[in-house]
Amino acid sequence: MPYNIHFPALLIVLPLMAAPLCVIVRHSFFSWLIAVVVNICVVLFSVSLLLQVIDGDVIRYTLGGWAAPTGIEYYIDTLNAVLMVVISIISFFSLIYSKASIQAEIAPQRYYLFYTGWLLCLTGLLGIVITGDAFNVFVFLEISSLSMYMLIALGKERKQALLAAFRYLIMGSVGASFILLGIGFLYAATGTLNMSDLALHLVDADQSRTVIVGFSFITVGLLIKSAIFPVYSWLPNAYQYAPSAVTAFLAGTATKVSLYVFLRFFFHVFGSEYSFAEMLLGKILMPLAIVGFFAMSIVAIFQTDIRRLLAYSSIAQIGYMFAAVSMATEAGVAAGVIHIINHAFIKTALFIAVGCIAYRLGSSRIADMGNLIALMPWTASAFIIGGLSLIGVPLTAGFVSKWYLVTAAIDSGWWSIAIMVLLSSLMAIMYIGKIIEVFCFRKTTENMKGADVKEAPLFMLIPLWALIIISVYTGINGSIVVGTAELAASQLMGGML
Amino acid sequence: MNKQLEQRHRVVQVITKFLTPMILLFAFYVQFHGDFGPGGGFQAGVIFASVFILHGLIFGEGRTRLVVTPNILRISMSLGLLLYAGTGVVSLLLGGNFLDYSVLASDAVSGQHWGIFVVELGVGITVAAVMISLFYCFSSNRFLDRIPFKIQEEE
Amino acid sequence: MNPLVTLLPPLLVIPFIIFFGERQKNIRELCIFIAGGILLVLNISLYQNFLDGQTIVSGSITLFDGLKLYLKAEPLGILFALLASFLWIVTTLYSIGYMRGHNEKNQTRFYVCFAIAIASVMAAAYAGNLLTLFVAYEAITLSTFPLVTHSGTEKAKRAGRIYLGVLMGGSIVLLMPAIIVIWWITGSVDFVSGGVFNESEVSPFWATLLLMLIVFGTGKAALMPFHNWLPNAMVAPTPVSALLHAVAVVKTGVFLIIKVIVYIFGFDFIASTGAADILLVFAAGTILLASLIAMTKDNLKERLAYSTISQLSYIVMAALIANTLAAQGAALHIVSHAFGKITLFFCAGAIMVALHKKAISELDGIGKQMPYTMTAFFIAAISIIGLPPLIGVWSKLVIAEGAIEGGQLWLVAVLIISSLLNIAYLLPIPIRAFFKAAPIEGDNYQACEMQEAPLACLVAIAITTLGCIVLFFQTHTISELLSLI
Amino acid sequence: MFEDIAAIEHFVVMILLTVLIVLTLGIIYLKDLLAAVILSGLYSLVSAAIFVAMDAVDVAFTEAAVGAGISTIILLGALSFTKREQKPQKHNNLPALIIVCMTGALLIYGTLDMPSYGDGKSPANSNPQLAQHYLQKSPDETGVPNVVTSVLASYRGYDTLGETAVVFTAAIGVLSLLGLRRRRRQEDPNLTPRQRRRQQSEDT
Amino acid sequence: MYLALVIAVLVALVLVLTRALLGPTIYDRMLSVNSAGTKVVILIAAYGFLTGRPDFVDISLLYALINYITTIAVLKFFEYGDLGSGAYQEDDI
Amino acid sequence: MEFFALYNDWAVIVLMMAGFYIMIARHNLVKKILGLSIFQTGIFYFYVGLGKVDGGTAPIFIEENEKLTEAVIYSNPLPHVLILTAIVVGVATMAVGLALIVRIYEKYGSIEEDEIQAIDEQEQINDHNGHADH
Repeated sequence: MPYNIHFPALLIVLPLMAAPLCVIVRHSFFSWLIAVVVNICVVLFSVSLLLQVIDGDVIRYTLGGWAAPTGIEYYIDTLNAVLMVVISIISFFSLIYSKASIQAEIAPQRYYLFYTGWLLCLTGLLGIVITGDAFNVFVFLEISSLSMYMLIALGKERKQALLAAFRYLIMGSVGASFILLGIGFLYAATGTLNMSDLALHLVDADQSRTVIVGFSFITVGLLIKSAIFPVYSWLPNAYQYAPSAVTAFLAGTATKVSLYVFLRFFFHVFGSEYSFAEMLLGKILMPLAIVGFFAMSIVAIFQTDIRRLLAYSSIAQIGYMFAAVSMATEAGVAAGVIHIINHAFIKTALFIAVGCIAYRLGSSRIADMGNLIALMPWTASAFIIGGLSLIGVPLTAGFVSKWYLVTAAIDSGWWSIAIMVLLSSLMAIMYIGKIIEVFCFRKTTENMKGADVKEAPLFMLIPLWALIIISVYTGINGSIVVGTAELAASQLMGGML
Repeated sequence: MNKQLEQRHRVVQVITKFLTPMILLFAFYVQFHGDFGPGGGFQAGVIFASVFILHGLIFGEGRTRLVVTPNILRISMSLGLLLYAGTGVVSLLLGGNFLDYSVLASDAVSGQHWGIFVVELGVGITVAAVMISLFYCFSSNRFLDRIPFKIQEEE
Repeated sequence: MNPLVTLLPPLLVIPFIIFFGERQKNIRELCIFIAGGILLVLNISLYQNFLDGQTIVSGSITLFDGLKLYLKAEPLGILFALLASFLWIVTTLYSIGYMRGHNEKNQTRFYVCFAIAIASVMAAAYAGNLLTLFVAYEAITLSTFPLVTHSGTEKAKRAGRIYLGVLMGGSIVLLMPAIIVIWWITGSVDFVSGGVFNESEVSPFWATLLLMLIVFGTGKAALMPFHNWLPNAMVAPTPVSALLHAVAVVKTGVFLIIKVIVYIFGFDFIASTGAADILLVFAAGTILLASLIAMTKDNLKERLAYSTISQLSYIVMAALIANTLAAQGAALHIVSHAFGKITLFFCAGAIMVALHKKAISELDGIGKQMPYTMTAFFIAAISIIGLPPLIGVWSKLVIAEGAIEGGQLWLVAVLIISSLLNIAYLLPIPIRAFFKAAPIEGDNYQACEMQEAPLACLVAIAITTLGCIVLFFQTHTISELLSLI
Repeated sequence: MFEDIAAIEHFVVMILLTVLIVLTLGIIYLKDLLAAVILSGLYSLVSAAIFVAMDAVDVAFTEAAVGAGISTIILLGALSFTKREQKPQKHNNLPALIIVCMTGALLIYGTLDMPSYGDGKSPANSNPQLAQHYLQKSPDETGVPNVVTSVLASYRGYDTLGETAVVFTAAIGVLSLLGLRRRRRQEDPNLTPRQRRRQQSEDT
Repeated sequence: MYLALVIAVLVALVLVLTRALLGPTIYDRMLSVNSAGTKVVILIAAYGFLTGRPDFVDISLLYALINYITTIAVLKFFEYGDLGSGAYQEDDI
Repeated sequence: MEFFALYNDWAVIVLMMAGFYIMIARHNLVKKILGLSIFQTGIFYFYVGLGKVDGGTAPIFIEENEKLTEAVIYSNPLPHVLILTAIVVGVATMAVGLALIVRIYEKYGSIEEDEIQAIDEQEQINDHNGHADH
């Protein structure tokens, strides 16, 4: 028996078991240590899984030994393997960053709860991604959501964080309920819950109104969860007020995972033919996505708080991903996946940088960040590199995604999309340019003069620069990401096994 | 005043004391009879917790805390989850897939039986501990014990 | 020889600049000189190697999907690199005088950004394919952005915003899709002589559109209506205006256009599809319009900026005529305009350092105070106008020949009119300086005394002025090189 | 005979659902949150009865214990920390109403094609690999007569692991928000300084 | 037989419910909810026997228990505005 | 029979939508949570209704029974299992939501969303002015 056959199960169970362990240990340092060690294992497992499936194989791991439709199974292909790698790496770096950052943000006696919540959130996100069972998605979605609400609300003195968490809870619960309802309709139509099995059964049943309604509810639920344009309202507050490590973690993973579920359902379970040709999903999503990235980029320009600015930029970026995916071509999906991966790293790095700045400055208002390039050169320059990547400057990861996005749009004849994407980059230039200008050419403001502003601690800079290096490396040597994404897309479009 | 209040609730207190073991018994019945009738770990956990909730309601949460301390809750809720996941890991170590109970005993059916039993127990422990701690969290945090509280006016 | 080595001197000097910093200015600047010297030597030896018939190519980095970054020397690039590296030394000399004379702050940052910009220009010059050129183009934008906003005033920041917005915005919104489309149609972004397009693949309409995307997307070429950043960027310190906004930055823009037309589209393709016809009108329009605007400007640097816009459009126009002769003329004009315009900017800066004067109307009679400077100004102005014995004449001549060969006689008319306009807006300045009496009132009683700029500035001005003259006689070397296109 | 029982089942479910709708209206309109909470407790009890009528005894068990028991108690607990009164809300939210009506219409549209209630031949109830497999093979494969238990703990044991984790997460969440320790009371003028100090020391 | 019982209980349930909804005071609601709970207990027991599953009595038992606890909780909240207080236990502790 | 079935379906939908309406339209936070639980209960009926088989009985095997000896029909156990999980998820969400409400009340002194929003906006304005003074 090969040693790595149980990696899929261990990937989920390790963080799941580490969470109660943290509660038992109830010690701030050791719970952090547990979390980090487990996270390293998770990174290794997920990388090993990715290496196993990179040749186009699919791993199916039956849980409880019951064969697929009867029991629950893990279904691992390139798409979710690569996402697991991304999630675990981002979690790892944010976790290292959190060690120093939570000192300013969370009461010491709650550290262990923080790490427990973190591990549960990680479990939830990985669980959503790895599973091959529709209902199981819902269960793990709730694990991740609940722990996210908690993590967001953990901020020490921020009462807005509580409200943000509550709003997220209401929106998230509506989304989750819709997904649950949608899965119910699919179950009514087919009698099965396994995704691959659903795909087989839906081929016969796809004209039925039950399936149409199930499809609609799942769509709406996932759209809420992934904060696409009209239903994004929970996101800016949540990102702004959550503890900075949490924001970094969520920005890189939460909405991406919803997007993954979206891909999984609409390409894999329903099949792109049904989702996009018959149900005209593309026709509905594309305008939303475009309005989303446009409007949100504009809104971002006018923000005075740097975290909020990045939050709106995140919504805009989600618009890009949806626009890419809505093309429903292999190139489009590949572009979407590339952007998911690249943006995850970039946004996490940016939020970590912002966290470092806020850690020293005690403020996240852009106006207070004058002359930061001299005060905190490493942090500020990391932020600038990340910002350039967001714009899509060559040699950064953002360029690769934009390149593929535009190529995919042109390929499928959506010239207008290509133009829109590029025009909205202009706005990215504006809001990033605004920040760069403050960093480099504005003088330190009066109310920041007294503060002892110096370079962020090394423990924060290491994860920051690691992520920046990753994103720059993927910008220079993009073929790793691109190759995997293209393989993932072709597997996804190729339908079920 | 305190004395008076105590007198006023004597009936409920006595009934509660009388009910407590019966409810506990019922909880164990539901836990271990769940294979044969309705019920299972989750329901049993809630019933088990309801004993302490009832106790807390009648005798004051402070006193329930003396019986079941927050630390016990914290540890037992973790242990329940660990028990469940641990069963899975044990079955994994014994050569099955994760949560494949068939390998737990000599033959598959009794292995399943054992597995289900242990797993339900884990669920029961966690749920009971969680429910009690929810009750603790949501009750009487505003007023310290032993400090006379104002009875809220009826509007 | 690997063209990559040309990136090294400007990049390696950065640690030294930072290390010595403000404390030991002399050593810092010495380092820059050494680096500049090495760079020039490297470029010259590259040029020799190239003449010897070697292929000069660097290793490549594959980005994704077969897209590569690599450097490769070819005649246009070598010419451009030589020009930039030579002028870097001169400008450094000049900026020593200027920056110290002007007591600028943050000089270290200035020199670092400058060095990065030069490295990027080298990369642009030797870019082996369009993507590499694009990357270098963006790098130049980014590294010169801090130079534009150098003074940190509100006006400078506004200029910086416009700079970043137009250059980066244009390149991402227009140029990048053009590159992607080229990649998508032909599967290659390499520079190949004769071009990579063939007529069957692309209809004239799309070809025109693509060319427009490129020409307008190259904001650095400052073709109207994308010229606005250039006058605004004049808030930068004069050495920046001189080297970057007369030579390196804007020339990278037109260089990109020339390279695209020569090596991506190919003359035949443009001729047969007529893709350039509309753009020629734009270019011609810019030449005339910018000249006319220049006449209305009183601020010396702004007038020079509009003059630059006008002159850049010569090059764009020449490139768009799309034949070998015109392309050679375009390349020649890059050189001639570079020497001419840098001299003019140097002079403007010298006036500013010495007399703190910015407006043309204040220049009356300063010929007596700054005779050397104003003489140089006069010579350079004549070169720009295109009179012998200065380099400017050759480039205009060759462009005109090219236009005739291309059958675009009206462009010759445009050239002539614009030369007249050049006279109208450039010559009045030295005339005022030399022949008008200085205003007597006020505290200008010293007006008769000599009050020249620092020596370093004067030397720099002298070198570039000499360049204008010497090159008139040395044009054959350049033509020789260009004939290898 | 089956026919009769089925009719009775349907009838009971129908009456109870109507009761629930009335209760829901009560919850919507009552301004007194305590009354609303009491009604929601009753709601859960009645809905548990419906689950019994729908043959889902385990669900009924859980719903009674959780919905009527725990939920009511934590709702009361939350009320005891906050307010009992809901502020009267003047305007009726028209956009919300429209969204709700559209969603409802979509749901009704979806149910039109669905197998009717109680249909034993529906895909869900006749799937040989899921529903039928559980009903036919469960006693042999797991030795547990309560099929719900066997599916819960074995066939879909992984789901239940997730469920336990959800409960655990909720506990962690509530702990982190409210804390198991005593927390600061609303400022009470009657406190002696000593008591106040003690309180503060316990708060952290 | 059981059927009649079921129907009777349903009718009683509806009657009690009107009080719960209309009840002017909270005591009315409390009382009616409590008795509605009792009705449900009977209903389920009767229903179990009606459909031939007498083991459903377990559920009735649980309902009775929960109903009791809930009522206590509501009353306690009502009287003290607080669930866990035990101040009157002073001398016990 | 048809009528019953249809009525039941629709009643469930009405319930769900009533809960959904409370969730999005009421400003009171506690009401929102109540709405959520009603909405979810509606979904539970929907699921459990899927598994109901006419004339069937609870999926617990009966060893001997006089009435139903021939062939006992059992209802589908799978929806029950799913709903058990969903109920737990529901109560978990509710607990976290209520805990948040308690904290929100502590900080804002209100559990009405519009009031809280007003407080927040007011504070933001104050904050802004405070910064502008510098």
